[in-house]
Amino acid sequence: MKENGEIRIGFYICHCGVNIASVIDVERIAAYAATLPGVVVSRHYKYMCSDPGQELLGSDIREHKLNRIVVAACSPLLHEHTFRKATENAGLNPYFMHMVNIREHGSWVHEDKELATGKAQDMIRAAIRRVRFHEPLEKKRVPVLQDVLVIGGGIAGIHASLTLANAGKHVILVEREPTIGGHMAQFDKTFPTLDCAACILTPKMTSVKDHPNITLWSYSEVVKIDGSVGNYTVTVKRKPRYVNEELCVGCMECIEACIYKEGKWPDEFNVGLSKRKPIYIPFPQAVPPVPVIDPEHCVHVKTGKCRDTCVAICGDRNAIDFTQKETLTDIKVGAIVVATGFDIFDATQIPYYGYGKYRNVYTALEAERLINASGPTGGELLLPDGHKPESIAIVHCVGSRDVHYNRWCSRVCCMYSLKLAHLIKERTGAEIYNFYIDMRAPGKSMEEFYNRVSEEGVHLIRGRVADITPQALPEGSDQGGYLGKLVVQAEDTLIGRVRKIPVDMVILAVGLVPQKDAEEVRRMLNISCSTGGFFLERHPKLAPVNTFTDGIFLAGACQGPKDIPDSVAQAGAAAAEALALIDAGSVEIEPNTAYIIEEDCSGCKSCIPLCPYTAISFDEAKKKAVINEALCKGCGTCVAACPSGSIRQHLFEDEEIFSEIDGLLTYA
Amino acid sequence: MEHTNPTDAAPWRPRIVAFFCNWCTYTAADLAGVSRMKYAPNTRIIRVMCSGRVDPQFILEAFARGADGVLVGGCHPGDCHYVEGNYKMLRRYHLLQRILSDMGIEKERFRLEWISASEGDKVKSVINDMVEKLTGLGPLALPDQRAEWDREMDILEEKMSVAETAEKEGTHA
Amino acid sequence: MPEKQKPAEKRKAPEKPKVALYWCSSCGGCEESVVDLAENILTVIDAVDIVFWPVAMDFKKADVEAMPDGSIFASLINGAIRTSEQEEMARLLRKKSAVVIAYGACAHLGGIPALANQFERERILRYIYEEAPTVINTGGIRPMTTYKDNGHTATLPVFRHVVRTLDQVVDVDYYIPGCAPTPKLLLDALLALLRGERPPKGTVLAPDTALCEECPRKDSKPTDLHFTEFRRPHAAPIDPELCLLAQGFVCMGPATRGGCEARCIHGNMPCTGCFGPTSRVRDQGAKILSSLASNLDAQEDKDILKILEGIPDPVGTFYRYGLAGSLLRRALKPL
Amino acid sequence: MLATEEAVEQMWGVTLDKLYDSEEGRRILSCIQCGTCVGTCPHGEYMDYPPRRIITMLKAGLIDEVLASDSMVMCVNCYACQTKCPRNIRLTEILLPIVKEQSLLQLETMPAELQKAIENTFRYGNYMGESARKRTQWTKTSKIPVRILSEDPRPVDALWLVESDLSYHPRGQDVARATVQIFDAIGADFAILGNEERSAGDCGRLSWEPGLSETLIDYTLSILKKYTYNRIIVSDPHALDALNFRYPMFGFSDTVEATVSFVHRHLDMLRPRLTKTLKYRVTYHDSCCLGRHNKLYDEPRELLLAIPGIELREMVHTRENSICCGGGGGGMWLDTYYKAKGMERLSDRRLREALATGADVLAIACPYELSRFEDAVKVAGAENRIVVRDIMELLVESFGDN
Repeated sequence: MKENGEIRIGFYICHCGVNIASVIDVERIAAYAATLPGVVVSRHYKYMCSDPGQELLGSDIREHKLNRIVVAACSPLLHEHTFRKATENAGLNPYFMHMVNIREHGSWVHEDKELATGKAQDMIRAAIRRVRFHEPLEKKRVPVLQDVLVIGGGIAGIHASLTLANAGKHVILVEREPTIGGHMAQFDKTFPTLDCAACILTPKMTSVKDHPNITLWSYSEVVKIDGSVGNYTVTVKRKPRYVNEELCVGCMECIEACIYKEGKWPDEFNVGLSKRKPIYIPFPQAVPPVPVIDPEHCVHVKTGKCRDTCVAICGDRNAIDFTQKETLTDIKVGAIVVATGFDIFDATQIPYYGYGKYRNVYTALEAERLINASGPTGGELLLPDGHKPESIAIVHCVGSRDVHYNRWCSRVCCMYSLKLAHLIKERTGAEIYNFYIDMRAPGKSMEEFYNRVSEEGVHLIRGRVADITPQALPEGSDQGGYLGKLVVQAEDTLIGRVRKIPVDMVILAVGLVPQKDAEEVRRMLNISCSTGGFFLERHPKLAPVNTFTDGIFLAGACQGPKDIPDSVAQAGAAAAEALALIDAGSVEIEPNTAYIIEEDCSGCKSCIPLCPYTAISFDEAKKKAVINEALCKGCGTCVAACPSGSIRQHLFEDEEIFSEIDGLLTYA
Repeated sequence: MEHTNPTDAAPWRPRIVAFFCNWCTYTAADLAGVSRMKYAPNTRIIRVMCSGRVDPQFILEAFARGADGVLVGGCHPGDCHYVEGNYKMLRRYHLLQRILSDMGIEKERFRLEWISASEGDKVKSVINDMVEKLTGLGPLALPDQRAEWDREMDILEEKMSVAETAEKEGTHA
Repeated sequence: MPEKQKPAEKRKAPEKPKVALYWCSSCGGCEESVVDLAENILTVIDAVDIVFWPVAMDFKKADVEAMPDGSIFASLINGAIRTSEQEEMARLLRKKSAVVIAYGACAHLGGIPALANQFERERILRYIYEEAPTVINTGGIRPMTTYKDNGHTATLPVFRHVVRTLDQVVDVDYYIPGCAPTPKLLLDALLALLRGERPPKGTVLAPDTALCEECPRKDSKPTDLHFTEFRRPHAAPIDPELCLLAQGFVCMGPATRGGCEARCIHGNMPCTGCFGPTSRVRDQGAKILSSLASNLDAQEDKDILKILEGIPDPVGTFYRYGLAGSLLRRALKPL
Repeated sequence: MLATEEAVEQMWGVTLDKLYDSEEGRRILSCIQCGTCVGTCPHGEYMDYPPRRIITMLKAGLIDEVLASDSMVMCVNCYACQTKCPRNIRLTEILLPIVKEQSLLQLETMPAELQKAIENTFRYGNYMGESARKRTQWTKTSKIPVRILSEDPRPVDALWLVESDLSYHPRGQDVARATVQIFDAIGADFAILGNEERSAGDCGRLSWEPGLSETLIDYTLSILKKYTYNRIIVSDPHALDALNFRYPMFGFSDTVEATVSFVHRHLDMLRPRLTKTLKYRVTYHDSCCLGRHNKLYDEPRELLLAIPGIELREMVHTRENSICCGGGGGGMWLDTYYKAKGMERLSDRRLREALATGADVLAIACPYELSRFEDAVKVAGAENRIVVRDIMELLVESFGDN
């Protein structure tokens, strides 16, 4: 490939305030760039991305007839589009602009000014050489399908679905559990306002069910995702519920009628604190309000030999349907909102807190169920032996802020611990001891709530719990049954004493962790995870609900620990981003596709098996390989592997990269 | 421009050309920047969409042009934005390493690393580690080597041009 | 070098254009290919005067030196440059010729002799004079580089440390590739030049598509070929119809310029790459490596390495004719 | 948490002013003052300057005040604080030993028993002050002959460092003889250093006497150099600690194995001999060095469970949450000092936990614990309820042919 025409390059280096200029000598580089072949204009400017900065670029293009632009500034992932736009506005093809990243890869990571300037100079020389080979390119547009998939029916997924549906978009909401509602449905009241979680959540759940624009697929899982922005094909596995959602009227008589008179298996919704039957509904307000049959334990499903009392009572409604099978259904959507939520830290990992060993040690989620009026005890906080606890320790930071478990602060535990302290004190009058490391109460009304709880006489002890042991040494080996008082031991760091406080009950404020299958989901979606395993946003500040995969957005705690207001806010943002995408009707795709010059190709077929998108095929008539640019995603693998150098890639031409390499390494 | 002069008194520092994939490693390098992690300034990054785009020619060209090391960064296995471009690079890596070793280029000079978008710290540690290892190995400096090799032709060239001059002078005289 | 072409054009009319042929470090096959023109050689002789061809005609260096600069229409130099004598002759012919053509794989890319660039000079000499199984040289005697006798000094040409392509020593105008080039390529090239055609300098005078284009087995290559093993031609039977890559033999065809009439393939042997890469490729070995490796059928390191065991000598395989002209050119720490 | 190689390198010779030079030392700056170290420290409540405060005082430039106190004399090097620290600050490996060493230098009067123990170790190579020549006396009453390398220096597979307690202490000698029987049963090719051996200079006990520790390490290394062996087997977990974490700083890189893990590795060879049913309810005490610092939790338990009839019962504090017997870090010779401070002996506290399990045998795998718990049993008047036995003794007791 040859350079085309007379090359007139404009070079711009950005100070980025002091972000770049404090480390890299921008003036020296601008002077240096001016000496390089083809450079007509070379400038340094305070903020290239500002309006005057962009205008400077534009007026230079017009005035000096520039036909190539190099901007040395921040990461192209941040501002490439800005400068392409500015280039285009001045009448030049935007792909004649190339960016050099001297901030994220330069001034921010190097301390030695001389070396950082030297590095920047090398990178700029490379860009100035590269840009000579640039060619005008046209952006591709592909139409965007109008339906949206929302994965996960917790509060974030519900809110995102409703927002999109209200905007007139068809939403398919896929929820793994038999009901939507997520963790929020399990909570009693919510901090700091103390609204009853069910009271505010249930109407939204009902709206999902009734919304004409929402298709709710509960008890279903996304198993495969193909395609790309605007055009995703999603395979959803629908598990058999054995109760026909269309025919069921939600009378629940089948549950009553089950041959098991009492619940026998741990109830998932009550985190195992109560028992359920093989046919059950997770909780009374579940959506859809349709029972589900657990195939592991239903006698009919297991053996086929049951009196089928449920079928009998259902009568001619015929809603019980044992013929249901697992199905795989493909749907096509333009955008995907991921709202898969979180899991709670497994407290058995910390042996010295005695969870799973002493029966009076609970997780906060269990405590939520125990004080919930719809919970296993009807809202009465009772110990397993039926006694009311008189003293309770709430241990903060369980599994959080600890290099042995999770490094992060789980963000919600301080506040939910205070909420539990308040609710339990209010209902039982027990003495409450909250052991905390730092009280984290940022955000609207949070500090006020903390004040309120302190004033209510909750003992707030600043010290991380170091040990929890039975007050009376249990006789024998059977500590699993231990039910007596527990001594919670911690240093009260504010008074500098070790305190050993006997309590009837311990509540562990377990932290938030990624869902167990977050890794698989991440791979399926082709998105990234942060170090802790939560899904990674495109930019922590400027693109908090976007992912690096266009068309996939994040909502709620799958992106990181979050409280309800933040989850809802983020869900709204994700919905808006999805809406902006699909309402535009089409998306621009980077024109970085691969292409073949027909006469160069020998038809060796080496490239054909390399393409994961089957964009390359063999033209049997011409005996040459052909690339379907609509299918090509621009990875360039075939380009690198073409043995005769006959496949090229827009924006990443061999000559462009070779000239970059040569530019980087040239001794001046 | 004095800074790039090889005869400059400044101590030799290894030069690394890095090819980072847009989705994982380039982003991780951005993250290292946003997190203000400090690392050795010896690497010059070239952005490609996928490690699968890294043509072995690029690596050889970088060495031939004077790189002391070449680093290729891609997504972890199973994480490739383009399904398995990184595997294709991995396969080339193994074959190319054999060629490089046969040609006397130490394996430490060519490195393939999987660095995900969230591993800013890994960008830092890999680059620092590579700089340390290359500093230990010393310069590769292929262009200098070439010049050194070609010096063996100088004597003859000189001799011939002397003869030519003499001949010309002879004719003119 | 436009100024050097001028004299050649001047003397177009009365005399026939002069042509020189010279043989540097090569096997002689290139010279043979000239002879292989057979009756076509008469066409050539009709059109040109061969003024220098040491293998066939008794001209001396001094005769060439006596010619005016640029007076030779075209010099066809074959062989790589390994010794000072070859270097000297190349320079001389360059000076005297309007057009210099690197003729054959060795002059073009280094050829087989350039595989010596993997080894130290001393090691080569030691092997040749002392260690080769056919040599008995208990005294370890080596040829003297200079010898004085009767007031005269005889000097052996210097054996260089590096094998070079012709264009690494002198400016080259065109290349005729192949080990050896086909008589057809030679004839076509000469006739075109004689017609006054001047392709851009540096052009390789052969088709610019890879060999697969003209391969008789092209249709038998599947579109989903993944390599699970590599086989070596001497160690396995070769199907005479099926694409050699499809049989697991390393065939350089996809990475090698066509124009050879697929001679090796017709002989039921895989292409070894003598025509060099297409104009779009800088390093033929890197490219075939990239293509083959990308299509390996393995994900794990150990499985990948296992398959690659089938290519025990990748440098010798991928750079059989092109090491001197490759990006690395020579081993850094030669053996 | 096992120390990493770098951590090991960084531990040696660090002084307070160089603390932040290393990554492990600098980690102290990440302390969030959560108090877990104090809360879990078995003596935390008695210290004026427990670990958390030491860190704040250090950061505030008030460390002299800490060094002038006797808080660190109470540290029993049990690794509990380090194990639970949410910031993984290497308290027991790095910070506390420095403070301890300095504090001891400033003590007005050195506790007499401790003084004597250090002196004895220096002069005789064992804290009891026994003659070096008596070191191998126990072998005379061993059923199985024991090869002594100084007499028979042929190469050997396993060089067994017996250490002082097993060599001199009468109950320790029982364990030594039992250990020999076990080694014999698994067909081990082993030998001991004999009278040449001296205390390995274990890091826990002697960290506040680095000079003495270093002398002993130098000496031991010079002796080890004379012989050819494949591995070193150690019965004393403190010595194991020294070999694993201190000796490498002196260029030592031999394979080291605790007796329990060595025997555990050959359990299949031992099993046929364990034919006699022992109807014991056994509770096992995890020693600090073997457990928390070298992560050997399952091996001793599996050895016990290999004995027919044994029922294993766990105490409330177990495995990484075990409580120190009080003997580490010099605590062995500070009982009087601690008593004067009104502190309960940790072995007494631990014994109560053992008794609560209803066990009739308290199994141990650290020689200090023999004497500490046997004393505690006497103090508690529990001689009829529980006995203290080393795992090796229990294994031998189960030999059907005995």
